[in-house]
Amino acid sequence: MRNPLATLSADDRALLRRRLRTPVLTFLALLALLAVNVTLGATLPFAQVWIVELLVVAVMVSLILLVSMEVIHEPPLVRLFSGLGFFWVAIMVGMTLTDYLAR
Amino acid sequence: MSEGLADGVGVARAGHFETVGQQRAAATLGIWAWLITELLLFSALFLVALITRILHPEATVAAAKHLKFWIGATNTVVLICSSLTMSMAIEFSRIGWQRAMVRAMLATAALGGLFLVLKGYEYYADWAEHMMPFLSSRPFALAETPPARLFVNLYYVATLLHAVHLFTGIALLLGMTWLAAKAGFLSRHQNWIEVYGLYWHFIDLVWILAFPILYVVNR
Amino acid sequence: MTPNHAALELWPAAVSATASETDLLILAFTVLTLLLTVPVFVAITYFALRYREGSEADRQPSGIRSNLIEISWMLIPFLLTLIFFVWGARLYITSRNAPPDAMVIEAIGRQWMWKFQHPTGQAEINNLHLPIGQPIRLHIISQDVIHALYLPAVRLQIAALPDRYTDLWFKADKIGTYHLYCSEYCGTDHSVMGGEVTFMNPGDYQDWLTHAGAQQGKVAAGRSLYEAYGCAGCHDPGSAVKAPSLAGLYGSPVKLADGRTVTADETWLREKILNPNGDRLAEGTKQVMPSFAGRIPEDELGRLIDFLKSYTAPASGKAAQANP
Amino acid sequence: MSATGSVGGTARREPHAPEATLGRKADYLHADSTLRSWFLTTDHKRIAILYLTSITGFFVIGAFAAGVVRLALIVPNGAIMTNDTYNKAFTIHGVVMVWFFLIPSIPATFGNFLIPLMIGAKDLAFPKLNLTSWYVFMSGAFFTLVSLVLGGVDTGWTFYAPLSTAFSNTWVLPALIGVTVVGFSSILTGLNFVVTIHTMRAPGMTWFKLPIFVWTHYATSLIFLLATPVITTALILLIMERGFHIGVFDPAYGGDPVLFQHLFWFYSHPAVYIMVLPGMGVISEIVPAFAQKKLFGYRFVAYASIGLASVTFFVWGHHMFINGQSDLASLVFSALSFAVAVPSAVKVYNWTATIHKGSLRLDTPMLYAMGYIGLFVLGGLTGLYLATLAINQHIHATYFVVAHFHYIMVGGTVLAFLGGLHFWWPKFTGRMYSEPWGRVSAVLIFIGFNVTFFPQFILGYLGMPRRYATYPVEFQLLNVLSSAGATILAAGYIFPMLYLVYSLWFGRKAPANPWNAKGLEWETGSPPPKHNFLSPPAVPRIPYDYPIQAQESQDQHG
Repeated sequence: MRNPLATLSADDRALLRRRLRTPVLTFLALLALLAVNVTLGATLPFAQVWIVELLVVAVMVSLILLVSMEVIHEPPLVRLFSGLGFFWVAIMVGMTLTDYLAR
Repeated sequence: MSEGLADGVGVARAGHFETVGQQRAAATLGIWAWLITELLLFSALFLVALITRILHPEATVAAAKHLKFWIGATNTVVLICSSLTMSMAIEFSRIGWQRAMVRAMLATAALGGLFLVLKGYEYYADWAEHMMPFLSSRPFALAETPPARLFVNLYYVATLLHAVHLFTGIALLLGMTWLAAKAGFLSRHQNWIEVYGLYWHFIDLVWILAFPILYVVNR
Repeated sequence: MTPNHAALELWPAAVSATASETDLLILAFTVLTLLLTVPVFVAITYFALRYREGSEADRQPSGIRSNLIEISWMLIPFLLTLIFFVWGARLYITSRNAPPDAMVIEAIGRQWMWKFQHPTGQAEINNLHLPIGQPIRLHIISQDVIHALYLPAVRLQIAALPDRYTDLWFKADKIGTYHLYCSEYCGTDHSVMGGEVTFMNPGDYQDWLTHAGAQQGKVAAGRSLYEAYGCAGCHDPGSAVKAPSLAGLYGSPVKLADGRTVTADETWLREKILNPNGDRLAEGTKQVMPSFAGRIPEDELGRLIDFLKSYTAPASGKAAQANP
Repeated sequence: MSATGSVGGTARREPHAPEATLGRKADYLHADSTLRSWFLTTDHKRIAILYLTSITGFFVIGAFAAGVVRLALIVPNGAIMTNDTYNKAFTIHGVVMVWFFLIPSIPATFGNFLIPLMIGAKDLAFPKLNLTSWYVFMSGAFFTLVSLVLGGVDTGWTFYAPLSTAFSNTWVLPALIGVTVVGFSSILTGLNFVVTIHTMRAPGMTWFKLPIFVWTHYATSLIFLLATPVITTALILLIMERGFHIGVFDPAYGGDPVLFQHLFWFYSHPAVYIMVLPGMGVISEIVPAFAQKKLFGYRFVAYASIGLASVTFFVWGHHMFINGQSDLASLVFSALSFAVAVPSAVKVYNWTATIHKGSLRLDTPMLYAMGYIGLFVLGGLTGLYLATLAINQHIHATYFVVAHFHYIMVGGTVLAFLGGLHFWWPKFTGRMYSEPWGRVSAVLIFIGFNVTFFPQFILGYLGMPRRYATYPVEFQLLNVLSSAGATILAAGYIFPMLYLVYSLWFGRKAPANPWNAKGLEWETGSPPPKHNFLSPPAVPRIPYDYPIQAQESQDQHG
């Protein structure tokens, strides 16, 4: 099979670069963040490290939602929907914890 | 999306819609509504993990230490790669590069398959380590801390449910790739790729959540 | 209705101060309910008659600002009911915090019986005898599924959980015998899982502990053996094996496979436990019971037979003799 | 997706409704009559009829089980049937009525049929998904029926662990699978409605021109989407625990069965509003139509629907006050439960105010609506008794609870269902039912219902626990009364089945708008043509544009 890039014109290469810049950058950012978490998980540098780990996860999740899933480019309704589920998870977890943390 | 679609790329209107814009908006909203339900489905399991951790911290940590951390991490990398190839497929579909799109989709499916293979190997390793408490024929490695099996069981339910989603996703993706390789697909059903891409990214997102919740924070 | 049926009471007996206050709360809430519902019922009926199609009625808009009305009928009923939240919550908190000097009764729920153990060691099954004028704390757990102990006379109930203890406390101030129920659905004989709670004067309670309680204790010990040796697994109603029920068996005639009839006395019961598949077999059942010869010590055998002697058919549908 | 996405290449851009020429006589019922055209239809109206037929079947099964329960309770000592039979009867009654009748009842039938008509669309956004949801529903029903045929289930519809996972010897697994599967059908229906209401409204049909029926269905659909997945997970965990010993609730290993109850009620409390809200929508259509008057406080009623759907997610713990939940949780859940009173009061008082100075016709649908308002008020307020902590400690799990939720479910949802069925029957079938018979049954059902369930409030207060196969003799009088009421109620249910079916062939042909009602569904034929409207419907100036309009303040133009 031929190298697909070899047949591309200069215009196409520019187009490709423009189109793939965001996905590739996101990809690299996600890998970097994962590396942070894996390092923290493997070394356990201090007791409350899980807080940092969860913060890193929150950043990864927002990155996927906003950039990979293109929520920032969507109309307000879709943005609302993308956040709605998380809000409801917060209700479920929060209200359940009023039981478990107070037993 | 930041840029419009190339010429000859678009969506054929179905009879009950008034405009193509309406049809695209409906499809996008529909998949987001579905993703909300997926999020809540998995979050209920994450909630159970949290409560198990609160009720039995030591046993949960003991069980989590037995999970195959490095396989989990590798699998996360695999899924992040598949997210990239899926994003590429979407971009190719928008600029009308059908062949590149099909290849990116096949790569995505292959990465998904790799994830499942690694997951299968992980289950095998769990089996070898006597980490399957539900098998009456193999005594549980952590039998002296009974609550450990709660977390281990939850790990199986959560990862199996995710694997089922991934398996379904791969099957759908392959079916769609077969259709997408035909001439004229991009002029009629370009938004299928976009809609499917959202699903794939979301399965990825669920794993991005599941990996730390199961493997990392309880270590 | 047959004449010996207990009469229907329209207000259940309340034997503690908390129970009486709960009644008051319910009555007050009922007054509020009437205040809120009767106007609606009357209005609907009146409007339906007054404004029927074709009737001569003024249908001119009244011109009242509707936002004001809306907000008033949103908030007024809500604020009124909030009074009841506060009242109910206060009462609830009282009923959740037992005084430290409460007498502790251990309660164990299992499918389908309650076992109560008094601080002095006496135990009883399904029924409970308690002194009045003293705080009582029931310390409750379940051996299998979730049950709930419900004592209507003190207006309280609480789940019996399989994994941790729950508490129920009250201070009765009236003597009498009242119902005791399981109120969390727990399987086949859920409705039979209960008995009576008897509140007694402290002196009578001491008396009961030394006489009937001790006897009850022996029976309860036999019942534990009945469970421990697995008799219940086959002989209790609802078991998969469908072995004959032993309730009420003692002293009754038993038809044997060879046509004879014997009375189920101590000797026969003893023989059937030790050597179930020997002679004098009962009619109509398969001989699948294992022999207990050499597996059950003589003193335990005696207690088991004592239990069988006192074991009567479950008291379903039996009325509690309310005794105010 | 931005608007630029819509300029895509080969989209066909025909003018509106070219199908109108395909044959004006062919309404959706007669367009095609093969079996295949029914079972593979993607027409929302036909799917609604498929649902209507199937849920009627389940209603009959559930009602039969209820009859068995009421029969058993005529005597206190359980002489009529064994405890196991009784337990299975009430479990079947609960499972079938909740999951196979009440939850799909109004949304999957009336909602399916009417939402596209009311918003002026040709169909739901995803017609194939709509058909899929019916097949998913039927496969869930299949599993549940399998469990019933094999010997039944005895866990109660709540499936509490560990009774359901480890102790029950009945066919729990197929029932669990059936209920899990049926949840997906709810999700698909809800998803379809949400997307349809957002994207398929006719030009000019703004949110505040939508009938309240559409608003309540929107709220219901949000609950479908946000609550149902959680019970799916909870049930999957039960299935794994019972079927494969992969359990997380098992107390033998330190698991907490109360956690199952949290997940269960996170869905099942909002599910109450899945059953109630669509009924409120139906009543909000019937009352203005039969008073010939604009709905009072339209915007408040609309917002109250969304309010109810949101508040309902914060109160589930009031089902668990005595179940070992922490005192803090009980206090929080109790306090929040009182907030439900606000939007409920908005609804009830606005309906009452709508009747005020109207021009009333007391036809069958209106009789049901008036019955609904009265019974719903009682059911709702008795719910506040149960939300009051100290009262709950006494009447939790007694017949008071049974009476309370039957006032909501039967007095509310079933009456609204029957009211709506009569109201839109001409639209569904093109035939008029017999009005005298309709009124007789409505009155019969109202009386039968109250005789059946009012005594249960007293029984509960006297302390009779629910789910009891045998009970103390002093409760017999009230139980016999209740069973007697159930026979009246049964008669009230049988009449409509007979005269409605009769009307299919012998009923008078219905005009397009027999009630002189407002709303786009009345602008098209009875029954509607295959693609709903022959010409694009004119969206009205305001919703509920009835002759009599209460003068409302300026900011209340809606």
